Amino acid sequence: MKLGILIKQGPFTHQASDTAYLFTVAALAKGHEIYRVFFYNDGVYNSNKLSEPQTDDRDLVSLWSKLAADHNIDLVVCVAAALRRGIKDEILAEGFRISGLGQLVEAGIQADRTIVFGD
Amino acid sequence: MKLGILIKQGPFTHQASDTAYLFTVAALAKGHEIYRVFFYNDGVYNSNKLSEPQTDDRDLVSLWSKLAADHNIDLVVCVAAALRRGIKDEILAEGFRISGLGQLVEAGIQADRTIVFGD
Amino acid sequence: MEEWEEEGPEIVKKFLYVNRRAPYGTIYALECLEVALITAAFDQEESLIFMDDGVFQLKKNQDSSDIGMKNFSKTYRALDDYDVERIYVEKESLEARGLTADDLIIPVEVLSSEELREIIDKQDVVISS
Amino acid sequence: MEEWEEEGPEIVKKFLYVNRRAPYGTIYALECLEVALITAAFDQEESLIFMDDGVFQLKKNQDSSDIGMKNFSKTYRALDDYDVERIYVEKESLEARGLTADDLIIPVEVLSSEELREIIDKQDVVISS
Amino acid sequence: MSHILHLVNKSPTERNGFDTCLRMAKPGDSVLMIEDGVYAALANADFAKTIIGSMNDLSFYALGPDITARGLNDVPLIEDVHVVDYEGFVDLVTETDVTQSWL
Amino acid sequence: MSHILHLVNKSPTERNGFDTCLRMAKPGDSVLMIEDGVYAALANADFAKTIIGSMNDLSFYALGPDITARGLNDVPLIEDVHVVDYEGFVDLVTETDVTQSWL
Repeated sequence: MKLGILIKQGPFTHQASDTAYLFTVAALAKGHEIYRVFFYNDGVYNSNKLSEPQTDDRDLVSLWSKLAADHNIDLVVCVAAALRRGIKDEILAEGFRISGLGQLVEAGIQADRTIVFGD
Repeated sequence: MKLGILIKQGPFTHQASDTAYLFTVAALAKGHEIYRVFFYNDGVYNSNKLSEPQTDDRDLVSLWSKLAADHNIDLVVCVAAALRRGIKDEILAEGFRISGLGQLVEAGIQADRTIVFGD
Repeated sequence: MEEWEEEGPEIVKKFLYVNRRAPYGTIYALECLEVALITAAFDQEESLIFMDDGVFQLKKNQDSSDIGMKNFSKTYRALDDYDVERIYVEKESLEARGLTADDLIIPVEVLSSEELREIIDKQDVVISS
Repeated sequence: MEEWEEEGPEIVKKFLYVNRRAPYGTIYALECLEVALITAAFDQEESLIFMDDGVFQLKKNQDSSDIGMKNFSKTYRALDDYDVERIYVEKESLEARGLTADDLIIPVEVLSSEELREIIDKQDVVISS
Repeated sequence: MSHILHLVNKSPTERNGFDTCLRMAKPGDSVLMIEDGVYAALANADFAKTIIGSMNDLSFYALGPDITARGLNDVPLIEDVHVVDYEGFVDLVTETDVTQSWL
Repeated sequence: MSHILHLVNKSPTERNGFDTCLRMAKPGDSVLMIEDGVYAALANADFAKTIIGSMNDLSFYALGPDITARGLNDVPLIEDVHVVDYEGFVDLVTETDVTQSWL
């Protein structure tokens, strides 16, 4: 099945991105396709490559980047939400791209299920 | 009176930083001293100079920078909270400095009142 | 406004945006409205629900000049220009807050929880703000 | 650990940290514990209150390995090493959640709302997590 | 005994902060509603009876700019909830002994 | 009629999401507790009666890794709340028609 994922919170402060990540990994393991992961609201902070967690903590930015590389997943950061929060190409981690909100709607249209993770 | 301010949320997503800013302006207008504004949790995002709000919206990062310059206010961003969230010197706005959590405790000791703004 | 795929697909789905949060205290109301407006360009069957504190988003006479934030409440009127006409407000939520439809900035359909449940039951994509 | 002012002032204030949030769902529990530990280095009179969902922070037997997050619950034990001994849990909050002091990872003083109110009344600086 | 200023910034119908604040505040304390906390001042809302029930023990204030932003100027607010501006907020902080935010 | 999977990620004692979910879910729907939502599965908590009262109409699930993380394995959970792992979460999403998050 084709799944679309919406992430509305950044890493660390809320569990949303953690849960979405583990859900995505499990969906891939079960043979589903991830049509797109869309980062909105504070979710755009997941793409900040300057993020440097403590060594004994998970590194969600890198985990998303690696998952995108390994499984060719489309990670889209909303441009409007990103601009106001200061997420720009110069600090964008590998595997993420910045694009419009229409990409979220299009994912809703194309995916068989849309799952929302937030606060 | 000497006031210490703690801000626990970033700009835009929660009103905390807006309220803290207007409170600080009012306190200064009444002749009080702002001992320090400490940015913790997602509050560290207030110091991201890449933030670019829509032209008809307020620009909290710049507002804090300007307030600091005009009134010589100490804006301290917690290093631990900032590191994991990817706030580093290279994207730090004018007037902010990154330092340890002890600066929050010290503000609590030195200020006559500590006021917390968050979610 | 953002860019979007010009060559929209033929599929028409039922999109529902669920608004349960008050405006200004958090940005969710504003950013959800932005998605709702973009969605209108995709020729999908779009609905909005306002329930719990979400009904406060539509309160008329908002004036945010003294809190320095953008007043986006008039933008709800643009939904009509974009032919987004399925706008539902939960009766129980309004009543618990002492409000009526007359207090709202746009015309809406006020439905009971029971009726809203049937609206929710018809959707393909449900996005919470 | 962070750096802090070595030359601490002579003032001794009563610092209270109020924890009302569950762990893991949000980072507030963890980041508040970090402040509480730093505060211990300043020779202030420090207290911690756990109430509402904050009592869940102290639930023993936490094991976060399957959610990928850091298990910081054992760090509460460090409070004792730093001589932070005023740790209060609201009785009503525990009871409403079906828990008792035996379910908690560290020894605490369980107080009624009424008694907690008196603790709150004595503070100089109150920081909510 | 210290005079505490309790800050509540969340709507009483979304979160439990207001209820906990009222449980923990002691007679003589003050409560200032800010941000979404000002919805607790609506006279015709169900929650009003809870505020009114605490009126003998506590003094209630609400931040005017937050009321106006949310369009609550044309609906009845609870009598004896004193509306203050940001300067009034500062005065409440300095005239009480401690400020506690119910986040 | 579609089979909806309701996701609740907040504790029922902090926010109103759980109550609203139960008000809006229709008989036959499923509810999955994730993140802080799993606290609603505590058998000895006051909120348990609300869940148990909805058991005839709704199927309840809870995410095991979130239960274990929070140390809830050594306290009684409500019977008939089915514990699933992330793969079970995925199955619930694909086996129902629509997923709705009560944020």
